[in-house]
Amino acid sequence: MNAMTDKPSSQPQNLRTLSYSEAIREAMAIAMEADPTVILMGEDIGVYGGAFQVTLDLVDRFGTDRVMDTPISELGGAGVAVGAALTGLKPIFEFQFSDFAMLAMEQIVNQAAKLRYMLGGEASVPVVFRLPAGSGTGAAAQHSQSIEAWFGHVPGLKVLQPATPEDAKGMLLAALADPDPVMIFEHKLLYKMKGHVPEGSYLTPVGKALVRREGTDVTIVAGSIMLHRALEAAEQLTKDGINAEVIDLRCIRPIDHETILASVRKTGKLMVVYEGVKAFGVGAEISAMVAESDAFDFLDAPILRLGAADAPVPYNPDLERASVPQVDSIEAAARRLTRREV
Amino acid sequence: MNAMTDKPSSQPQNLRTLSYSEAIREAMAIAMEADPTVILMGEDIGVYGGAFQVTLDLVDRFGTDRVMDTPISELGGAGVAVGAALTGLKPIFEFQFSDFAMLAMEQIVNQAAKLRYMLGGEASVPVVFRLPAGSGTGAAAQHSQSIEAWFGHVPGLKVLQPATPEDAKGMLLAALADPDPVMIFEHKLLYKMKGHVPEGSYLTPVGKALVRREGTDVTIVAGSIMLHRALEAAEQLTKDGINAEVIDLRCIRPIDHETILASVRKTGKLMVVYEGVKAFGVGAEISAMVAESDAFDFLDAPILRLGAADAPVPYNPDLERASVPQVDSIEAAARRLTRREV
Amino acid sequence: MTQPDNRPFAIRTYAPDQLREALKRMYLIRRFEEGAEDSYMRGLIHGTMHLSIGQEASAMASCMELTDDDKITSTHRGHGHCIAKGAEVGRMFAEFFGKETGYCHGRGGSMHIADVKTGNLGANGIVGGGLPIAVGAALSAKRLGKSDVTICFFGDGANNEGAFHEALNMASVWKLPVVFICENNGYGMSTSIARSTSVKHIADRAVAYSMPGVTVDGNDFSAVAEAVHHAVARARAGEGPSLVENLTYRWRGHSKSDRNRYRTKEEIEEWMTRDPIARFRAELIAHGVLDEASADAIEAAAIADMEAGIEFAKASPAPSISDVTRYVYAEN
Amino acid sequence: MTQPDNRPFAIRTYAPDQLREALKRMYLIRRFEEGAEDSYMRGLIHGTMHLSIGQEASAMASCMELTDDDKITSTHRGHGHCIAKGAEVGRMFAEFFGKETGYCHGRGGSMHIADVKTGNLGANGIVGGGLPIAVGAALSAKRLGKSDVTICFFGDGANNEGAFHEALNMASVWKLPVVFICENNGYGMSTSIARSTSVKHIADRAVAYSMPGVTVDGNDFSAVAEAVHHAVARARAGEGPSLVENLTYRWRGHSKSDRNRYRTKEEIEEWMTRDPIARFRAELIAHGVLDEASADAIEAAAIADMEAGIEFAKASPAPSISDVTRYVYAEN
Ligand SMILES: Cc1ncc(C[n+]2csc(CCOP(=O)(O)OP(=O)(O)O)c2C)c(N)n1
Ligand SMILES: Cc1ncc(C[n+]2csc(CCOP(=O)(O)OP(=O)(O)O)c2C)c(N)n1
Ligand SMILES: [Mg+2]
Ligand SMILES: [Mg+2]
Repeated sequence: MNAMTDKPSSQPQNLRTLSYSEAIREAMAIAMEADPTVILMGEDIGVYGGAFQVTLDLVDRFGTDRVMDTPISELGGAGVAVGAALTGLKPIFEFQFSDFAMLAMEQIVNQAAKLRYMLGGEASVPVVFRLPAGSGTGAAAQHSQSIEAWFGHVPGLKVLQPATPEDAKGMLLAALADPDPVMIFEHKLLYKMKGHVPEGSYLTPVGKALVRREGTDVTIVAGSIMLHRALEAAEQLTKDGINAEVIDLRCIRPIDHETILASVRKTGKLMVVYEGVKAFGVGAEISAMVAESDAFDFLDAPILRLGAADAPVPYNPDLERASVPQVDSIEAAARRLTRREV
Repeated sequence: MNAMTDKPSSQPQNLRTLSYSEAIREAMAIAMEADPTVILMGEDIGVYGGAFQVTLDLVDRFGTDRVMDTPISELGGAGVAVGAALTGLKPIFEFQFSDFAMLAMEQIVNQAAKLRYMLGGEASVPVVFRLPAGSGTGAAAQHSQSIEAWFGHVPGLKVLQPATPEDAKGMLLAALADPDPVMIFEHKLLYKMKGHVPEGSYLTPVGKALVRREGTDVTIVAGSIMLHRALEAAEQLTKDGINAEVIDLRCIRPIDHETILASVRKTGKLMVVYEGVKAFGVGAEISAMVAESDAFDFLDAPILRLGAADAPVPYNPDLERASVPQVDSIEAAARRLTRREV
Repeated sequence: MTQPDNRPFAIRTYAPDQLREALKRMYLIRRFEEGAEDSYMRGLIHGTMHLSIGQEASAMASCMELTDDDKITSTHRGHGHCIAKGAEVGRMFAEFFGKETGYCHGRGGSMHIADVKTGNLGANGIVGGGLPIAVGAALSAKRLGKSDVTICFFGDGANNEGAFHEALNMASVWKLPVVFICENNGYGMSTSIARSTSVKHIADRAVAYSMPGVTVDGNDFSAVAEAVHHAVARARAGEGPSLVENLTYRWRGHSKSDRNRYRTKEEIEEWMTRDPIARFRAELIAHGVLDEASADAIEAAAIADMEAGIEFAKASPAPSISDVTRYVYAEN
Repeated sequence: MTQPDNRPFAIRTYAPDQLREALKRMYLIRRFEEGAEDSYMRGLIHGTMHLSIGQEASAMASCMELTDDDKITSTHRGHGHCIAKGAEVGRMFAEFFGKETGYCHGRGGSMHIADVKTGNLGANGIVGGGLPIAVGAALSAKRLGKSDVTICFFGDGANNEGAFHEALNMASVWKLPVVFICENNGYGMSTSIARSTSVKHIADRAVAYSMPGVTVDGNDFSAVAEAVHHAVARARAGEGPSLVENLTYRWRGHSKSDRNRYRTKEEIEEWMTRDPIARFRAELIAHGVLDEASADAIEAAAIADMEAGIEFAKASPAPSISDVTRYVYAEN
């Protein structure tokens, strides 16, 4: 993990590092210790530890009543979590892959997201959905998607995507503290990445982006694994004297307009990097948000989006790699943009 | 229906008018007469005629083997349509409300949209999904959504939204002629609108937007019912000497870049009007597409998006009306934009 | 030796006061539906609505042993459940009229009517949507160590949704305190059971979830009450879920758009002779719980409540348009 | 009077050539899985894979009476089905190696392997995803007036998906020519039937769809063949769907990430003594269809095919990166 990612922590200097998945697990354990109403639900999250081993050993600590293996029933399972959240529990529901949330869109979007509103504020659905997302594992079209943009379109939800172990922990704790449904998209390739993680409980603010690298020439907004690729590309760009500002998006709903707009006003150039399909993706919203703001007048180049190819994620590893933004493609795009060759 | 909407028809002058739902029904009947592999599936599409009476009487003409009432099983029903399409039939599957497609996202997105690709071109899924969409009927949050933008994010699909009876017929016939899965979002409030519909079979080109009203001062892109509101607003704007160009988007995937960019190059101002939630909606993609194109340099004002309020669709009729763009709000926004008061 | 008590279950089980209150609420459901229908005709309500006239025994008898801590999940045809669970018709009408005083502050309307305080987690616009939610509520009760039960109402049409299968399976595997009540009125919209469902009785599906399944005459108050009584007792005792199927009929069309092309006049009329309210009333009179005059008084009181409810609703303020995004998220 | 034929169903039903071919394909499945595993270990394959070692009889015996016009839908654990239905292992390996010569031109990999020409509509990465698709294929056969049947493979874990319920219900209501074959290997990933499923046997759920349901020893070739024979005959005769449950076991972990914390070594070893291939081979020899030498020759031939397949795959070209968006839409 890029050292820069630790910079924003305001915690006292502490050398403790954890992996992204360990950080998530620690957040769950802290929450479960502190609050008996927190339960975990999901497929094979017990003895198996979850498909990505994120919940490993938690069942030994908290028992099968609080770490519940569900049948392979995503719609029903998510619905049980919604019903439980409505009536006093705080469930953390793990989808084994974010792709399988498609089976539960009904409960997430028609029920969880809307219940407070439909009931005129008389109900609260404090459920947290965890969703391992993204490509790069050779798992092909149905196990590699990045569908987080869909949920950006859904009022009532909050949608987070931690890029660092520190945020992975702090966002999960923040999600649990939130009275409304929260979706957390975790990137599979980040699970093993290590980074500084403060001890104890702390909340990463929901709805706040973070400037991970300051720069003057171009603003690159990226979240999740793309943050790391963007930071690496930014390092490369310095060789050509290009000084990129890199913003960790962190939160897809709500989007932190202010942080992004302030940066664009400074650099005059914007590029959004994301792993979802380019069309109708996260980049579309950010680009449009900037293009309709007063920062429009500060733009001196088109707004560039770098997203996935217009295809399902392919199995062949070279095709798979080619289908989503990589360090080199980010770097090349930033170069084109700063030279206005777009 | 605004007379302007008939202008683009290149059919010989013919006074025959049909309602939007009659036009759809006529398309189905023509296709079923011509091709015995075309079948209809959906909840209560038989004797009931469908929730919006679109399939009325077709079961009398074609029998229950070809006009199949399905159980209330959206996931399974859509999956049966996918499997049938894979093996020689051409099913037209009606979701009773587009909201219920959330139960079938798995089959639409993981299966129908991806099968050709996952199978390396060895399979074809010529299924058509019809989805009544939109608000304005007092049916509240779970029966009034406009979720078409989600499907714009899905490679493998084509996504249409007819605004006129002529297009409703021609798009359905085009969808049936297409070897890939096509989703057609029909607006409930348009079903009863009448307009000129050519006789016989004709195909509305997929992926082509249409300038429904020429103008010089601002480009308004709108589809489905918003087209009619935008055209009405455009008429109002002439009183102030503002001459709006109104483009009927027609197709959400693929989006017709050329028609929109050409207009923006001419007017220098762009506004996108749509019924879905503003954030991550159709307007985001169009705005971003323009902002990253060479038309960027022709823009002399921010790009404005007018979408739904950031809320589920409310029940109370005044709130409901206030939650989506109306003629007056479109007009006001266009006025602000042309005066650069955004 | 005492004589066996051969009176109907409800008569021998519930106090006269409870029985009279049940009759009152059944009348209230009927009058409420008629009032709603009438208001709709007169343009006071927009949208659509699904009336439960003819199904009053199923709603009321199922709720006899529930407290406000017990939960129900309801359906698009949910007015009856809401009243049976204890809601006030004034706030219900206010909701239909889209008023700020309505149960959902005018945001939900008929299809989302709820009264969380009396344990009604809400009607649902999505067929089958309430099934997993009910299981979740039962899970809460179990985990939180409460003896509350959840009653999950759903229709015969809903039983073909995947959510039905997933919900019943989980409830059974986890032995949760939930009672699934299928209100089988013979049709999902226009589609009869025979054309949609691969079993004759929905309760036949209970074996697939290793839970008791029973089919009762849903227009017989006492039959429903007895079946649900056993199911609720089983749930409270920690023995797990049950499936109860109430055979009933809706007198009205599916919703306001129904042109009734799928059932005959004869069928409807035949079912109208099995009016669950008239039957219950007669039963109460036969067993001396009531006389005709007091039954009439109860009916009159229901009408008065209904009328007062409509007046309350009419006089209530509408939400402010500037509040269109209020209640999307918690306010802090 | 003729003597009753007491030989196992398969022996008395199929010609010796067919039986030898079946044994060959079972060996091929086993060797293919081992070859795939080995290639994975050596870094030739990326992604994950789900091996069906131990389940060969279920795959092969289920496909005995299918032609290329008959269809199957398969699962994430689909290599065996693919081979049983007639695919070539060379093109299968090529797919795993992500090559242009693979069945999916390198786009699909293990989880999407298909061979539409031999009637395999594809493995599926979504548990339960193939169930409604199979029903759709059966609908096509019926509407197009063909006598083709569709066999739908799925796992015990999949039977708790809503898609299972919806698919079986529709197949039954419409009397479609589809055979649902549950390969019950005791676990959905780490979760045993007892912890996930409210019935002991998946076939117990057949009554909820008014279709025949039968549970057989899935490691007994003949038992599977007989059950599926009757189900296929029923389907071809237009009498509707059936559910067949093959009790079997996977010898390997769920996938490459499995640390096997949910089942014991003893259990695995016990099941390995019930090797379906060894049993079938012994049966064929016992009934004079084969001798040891010809059985060895068949096994050797399977190994040779497997090795040739790997060589073919290795030597095949990869897709061009510029083709990343090819096959998203039809080319015209
Ligand atoms: C998921 C979903 N599919 C379809 C509908 C449309 N719809 C509303 S009610 C209904 C019929 C429901 O039948 P049943 O469950 O028997 O309840 P009943 O109306 O008979 O009370 C249908 C198809 C819906 N609201 N939700
Ligand atoms: C919808 C969905 N949920 C979860 C998964 C992850 N997953 C893949 S295989 C599997 C277990 C399936 O069990 P079973 O159906 O019994 O098949 P088996 O693996 O035993 O052959 C799971 C949970 C998935 N691929 N799709
Ligand atoms: Mg019904
Ligand atoms: Mg299994």
